Amino acid sequence: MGAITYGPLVRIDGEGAKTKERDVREDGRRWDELRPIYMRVGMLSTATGSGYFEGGGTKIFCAVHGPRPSASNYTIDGTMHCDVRWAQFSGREGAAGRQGDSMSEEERELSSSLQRTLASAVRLENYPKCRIDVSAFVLEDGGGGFAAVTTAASLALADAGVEMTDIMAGSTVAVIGKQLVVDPSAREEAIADGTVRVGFASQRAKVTDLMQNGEVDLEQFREAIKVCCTASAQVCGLMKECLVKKAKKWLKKRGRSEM
Amino acid sequence: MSKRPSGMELAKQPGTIILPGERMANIGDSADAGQAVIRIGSGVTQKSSELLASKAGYMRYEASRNKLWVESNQKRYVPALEDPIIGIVQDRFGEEYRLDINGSDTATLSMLAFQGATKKNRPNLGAGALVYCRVVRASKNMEAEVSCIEPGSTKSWSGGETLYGELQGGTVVQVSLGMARKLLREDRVLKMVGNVPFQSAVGVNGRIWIEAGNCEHTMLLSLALQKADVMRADEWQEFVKQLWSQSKK
Amino acid sequence: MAPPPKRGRGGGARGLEYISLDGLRVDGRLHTEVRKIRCSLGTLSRADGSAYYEQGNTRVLAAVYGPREPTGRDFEHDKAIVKCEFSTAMFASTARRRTWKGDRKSTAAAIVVQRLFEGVILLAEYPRCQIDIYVQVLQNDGGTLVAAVNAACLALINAGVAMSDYVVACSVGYVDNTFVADPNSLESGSDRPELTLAITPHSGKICSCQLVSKLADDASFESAMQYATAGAKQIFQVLEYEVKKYSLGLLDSRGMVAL
Amino acid sequence: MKEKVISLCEKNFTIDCIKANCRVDGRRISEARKASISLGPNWGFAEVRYDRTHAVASTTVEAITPTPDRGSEGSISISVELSPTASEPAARASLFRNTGSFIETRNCIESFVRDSRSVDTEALCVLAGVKVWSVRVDVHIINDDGNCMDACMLAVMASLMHARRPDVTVTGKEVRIHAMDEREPVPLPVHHVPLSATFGLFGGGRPFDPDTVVLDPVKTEELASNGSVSFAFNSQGEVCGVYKGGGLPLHIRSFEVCSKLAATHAVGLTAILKAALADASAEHPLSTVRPMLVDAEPVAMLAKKESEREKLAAPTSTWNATPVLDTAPPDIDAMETITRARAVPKNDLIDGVFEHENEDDQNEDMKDVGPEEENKMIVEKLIRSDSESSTEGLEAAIVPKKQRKERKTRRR
Amino acid sequence: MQFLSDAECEYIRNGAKDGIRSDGRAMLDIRPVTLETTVLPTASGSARVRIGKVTDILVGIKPEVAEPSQDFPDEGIISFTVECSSLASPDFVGRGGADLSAELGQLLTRLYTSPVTRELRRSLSIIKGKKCWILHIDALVLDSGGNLFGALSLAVRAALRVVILPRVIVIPGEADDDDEIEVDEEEFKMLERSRDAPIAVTLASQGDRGIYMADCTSEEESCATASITMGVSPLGKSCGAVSAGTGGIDLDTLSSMLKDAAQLGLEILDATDRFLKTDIDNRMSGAPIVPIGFFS
Repeated sequence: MGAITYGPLVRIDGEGAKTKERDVREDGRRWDELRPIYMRVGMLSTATGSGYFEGGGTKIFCAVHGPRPSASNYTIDGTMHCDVRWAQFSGREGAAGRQGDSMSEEERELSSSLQRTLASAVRLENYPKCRIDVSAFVLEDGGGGFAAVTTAASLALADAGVEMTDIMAGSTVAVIGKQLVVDPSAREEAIADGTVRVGFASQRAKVTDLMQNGEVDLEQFREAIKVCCTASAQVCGLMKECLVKKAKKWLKKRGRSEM
Repeated sequence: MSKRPSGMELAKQPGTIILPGERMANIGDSADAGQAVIRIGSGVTQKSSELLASKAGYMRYEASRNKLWVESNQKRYVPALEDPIIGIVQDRFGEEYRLDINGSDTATLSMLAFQGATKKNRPNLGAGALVYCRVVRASKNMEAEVSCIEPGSTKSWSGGETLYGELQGGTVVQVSLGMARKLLREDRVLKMVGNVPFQSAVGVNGRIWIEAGNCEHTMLLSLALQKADVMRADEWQEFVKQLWSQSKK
Repeated sequence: MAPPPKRGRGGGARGLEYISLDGLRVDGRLHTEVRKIRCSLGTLSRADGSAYYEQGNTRVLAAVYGPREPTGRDFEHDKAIVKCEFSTAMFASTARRRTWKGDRKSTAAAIVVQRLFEGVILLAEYPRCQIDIYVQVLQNDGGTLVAAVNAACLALINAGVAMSDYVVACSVGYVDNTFVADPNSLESGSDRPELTLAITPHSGKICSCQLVSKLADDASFESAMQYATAGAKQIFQVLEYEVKKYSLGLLDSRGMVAL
Repeated sequence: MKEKVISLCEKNFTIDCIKANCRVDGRRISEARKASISLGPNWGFAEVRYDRTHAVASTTVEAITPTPDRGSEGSISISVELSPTASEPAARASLFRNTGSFIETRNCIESFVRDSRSVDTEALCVLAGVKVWSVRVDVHIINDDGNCMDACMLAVMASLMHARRPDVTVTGKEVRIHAMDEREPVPLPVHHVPLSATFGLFGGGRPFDPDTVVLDPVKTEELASNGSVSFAFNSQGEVCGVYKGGGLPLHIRSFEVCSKLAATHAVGLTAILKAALADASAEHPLSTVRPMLVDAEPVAMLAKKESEREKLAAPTSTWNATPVLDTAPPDIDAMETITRARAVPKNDLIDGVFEHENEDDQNEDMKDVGPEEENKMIVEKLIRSDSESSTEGLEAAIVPKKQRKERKTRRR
Repeated sequence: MQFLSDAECEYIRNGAKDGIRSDGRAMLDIRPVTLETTVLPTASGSARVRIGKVTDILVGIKPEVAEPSQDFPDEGIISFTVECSSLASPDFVGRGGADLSAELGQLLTRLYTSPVTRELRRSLSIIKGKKCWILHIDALVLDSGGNLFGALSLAVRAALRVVILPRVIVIPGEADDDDEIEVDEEEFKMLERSRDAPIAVTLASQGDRGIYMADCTSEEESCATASITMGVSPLGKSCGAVSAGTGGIDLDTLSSMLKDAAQLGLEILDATDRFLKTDIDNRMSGAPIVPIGFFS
């Protein structure tokens, strides 16, 4: 089982010559600092692949089932179905009052957004007549929930051995006044004028998913996307490390220490 | 209990009504040499040395072929080899017609399975056409296959004299399977149905085709046949008699 | 800026005089007169045939897709099948009401339209085909079924589907002990008899007929039928003129009129 | 959902038969199957058979608090269910039962019963804004051998007529509902009884082909036909609803013919219903209430046989929400001749076939006349046959078995 | 989605590389737009937008007095319902259009919950925390020939510009909570702040670096690999953006796309505002307006 913990802080870059006092956030981070991240893969035994992501107050499980034969109609390419849900106790508004199994509008939108992001990297053409189910469950949402879902799902897909052209990570930047805040906490998200969320494919350096809420200046918007990409690239690095660690462990178990 | 030379001991008299789960016969010690083969038909299952009924109906035994079966009056047809049946063309798929045979599944009829049919000279059946045919392949895992070729006959389909083939005109009556078999076995019933000349074809899948030349007679015949299924024999005879006596001819 | 025309139901329309002393109805029509009709063919770009139809304040768009390959399994091998959907826009009447495509009234209307055209379209010409008729009510001022039938007929003509005849519908209401042709929403109430009739104008036969609530006897039923037939014939004149004009326009644009 | 398969032979045969004015089950084209109704033992339970078509209906009445916008009106709802036992496609599609023709039937029944105001919803009000009665009729089609529409309609009306609601006492703002065994239950306020007649349409489909309409089609005829048209009439001759969804375009004359036929048919059905009701109330163990009987106002053309029908008709009672106890008791002599309408044995078809055989000579020349004259003839015949045969048919349905046998022998 | 063969896609892509589109437009040109306001007598405000005679959207607004949400007591509510009529495509039959409808509705909600329109929402408040206007904005997609987002947001904005609300008189009650309101059906006012309303601009890329096009036809949409839809406020700010498609866009292209989208959005806003101004003036002065409606 591969797990990786990074903490307490991951720096994005060191170039900012900002004064220390102004840079400090509620939780003591600088504006451009990510929260400590803990990642783990393969902890769910029933799923083909699984990933767990924890960062700040955000905790997410993601499981991948498949590829398995598609029950419904015939498709040339494989199909992917994503299902993102917030736990009722996750602390996110709207999730608590939900009844039954029906998804909220937001969950539905995020599910299709996740599907788009992942489908850009998964080689569905190699899985004809198959379907891959990705289900993510947000245990706790302390801000940046959806970006983290992308990361966890990507980990789970890699763990399941699904062919992918890239590894994707998501990250969020909030715009508070004139300031760009990386990986905002739930409180920061609430007071932000606008948020920018990016899904980023690190190898191809492409933005696979973009979502902006609230109101953002054009220049800020463009800057925010860049910052998001940098942050995502860092998370991607950690993901790779986590996966390699797991692979090594697995090889060791079989008595092959080297590839 | 009579001991039969067949190596089988019947638990009940043939012809009695038997219910599912009842013991029909005991198979004797299989070690006995020179035993005849016991043929079991529909509605009979074997449990070690016992033969049990799995259907409700009359117990039948045919001593000449050492065959044991339950004759029941079900309405749904299960294809069995060599059964003459009447199918309705539903559709055509490539070189095959798909027939509704009043069974759980459809049956296929090759377009060339008519006597003397060739690629160029073969009947063209539309949807809804009635076909008299026989079952040539029946398996519980596959669609049944039927054919209109009568073994040993040399007539061509185009002459219109073959036994099997498309049925034109007239109408079709749906009766129970038991009734259909009875009609096939003893044609005295059909003789009793009416005093007008008519043609008929009996499919063991419960479809009986009749054609009496004019539609009033056909109608009366079809009524009589339908009622035959639900009336007692004497009641029915009375009914038929009335039917025809009240008719104009 | 002028306020939108207001049309309240006048306190249940109990105390309302439906027919004035000089024999005119609330909107100034004679009792045999239908509302003003405007229509045009080929309004939509993607449909194989489409028509816009306006009868007074009732406005309807109809589209025909087909004959096309069947979408479901329920096709017939010797003839085409007709499918119909009837939906009402949410802003169609003064009171905002959430309507679904599948609600009871819409399904009933859809079935009437479907059955009606099954009898008129030469289905045997199009084996293994499906013809879809979609009707969208934009504004509802009474007589939506009538408008739907007339619009669908125009759309079918526009799509070039073979029909044995035109179909023209007209309804008849019963207010103040008089029959009135083509009642508007004010004149047709749930507690008053209303007859909706669709005829084939050339042969004068009745394709479809619905009577709700009760009429005194046979004779009044027959006279209601006469009112409806007369109304339908008025409407037919307009439709025929429009179709001819449209066809002439087509021929003209292909340079065939000059030849 | 696909309908039952019907072969071309059957279809052509059905059509040929109709052309020859003898139908697949021996009826003439303007002859309906005999309806039999059995009611009870529970209030509001009705079972209707049209030969092999079989429908049951039950009515439940419940006191509810009304919605604010309709505080002084009760409600009536009708639900029609196609039981999976009804036919093979119904069983196959028991989860997906919203087939076109079924929805049509359902909408149609609802429109006929509700829009014609046959049940007075205002009279279902106990106390405005506090309590109203909610009436719900459930109809199940048990076996479908064609013309479910009429069978259901008859079942609904029979059920509504037979249904009772608990009695209530209103003191000030308080409503007390008495249990059924505490006080005599009260019939529902049924204003009039719309009953439908459905016709199968046959014809070439070309614009100038003559139409042939067939009353009360069986399943084979339904499958071979080109659409249908339903008329609802009450016994007073009022039109309570017409529904023709589409199908074969009909000539306006045929329409008129149908509507006349339907009007007389409704009178005949009403009489059967009435007899069944009288019978059921007489039998009901809890009932001391006199039966609620339909007042079958004769339509003009039936005037001839007025005297005969009077013998069958029980005395008029007024329709209102509470039972009228002070009107005269029913005519006992008349009641005795009425037995349960249910007792129609299987072979009563013989009656169906031959009852009108004697008239056939008169109908011989039918085939040769043009459509319009034919229609006229049908009407004339109808008027005639109604005065003779339909009452006779009616009698046949309600005369006890023993008597019938006598009649049969007599006829022979 | 229209189904396109590979050859057709290739044709569109190659054209795009040379800056040419199949209908002769340049990459950032938009098709002619027909805008008509106050088309529905049954709605308080309505608009119909057609793009190039193929995309057709009808929007009607109905106001209603309601209670404001607890989170924003001083704001009115704008609620959207988008319905894809089956007229536009047989795929929308039954629940078939539900996904697209939801997507379109979400975009509108995103656009109109951003702080850009906060003033507009505040102007819908009647009594803080007690009563406010709720605007039911119902949109109907009659015909879809590409660029639904753009057309829809334009139609909604135009309808909001012309919507009229009856004047509301607040009758002060004895206590603070007892204030009652009376709707004056004679006097109407327009929504001044509706000029803040944003529109959406969609740019689609066919997968080539630096190449993207505005106002796609449905053919172009079906061979686009990725697209960005951005809400542009009249001040040039971004107020909600989403991406679509699975292709992914590289950073430089994305950056220049956003810039162009904002600029294009401002141009469209400017043009429509000029039109709407004359349109409203004409209506106010009672000048005859030639309906273009379904008879143009």
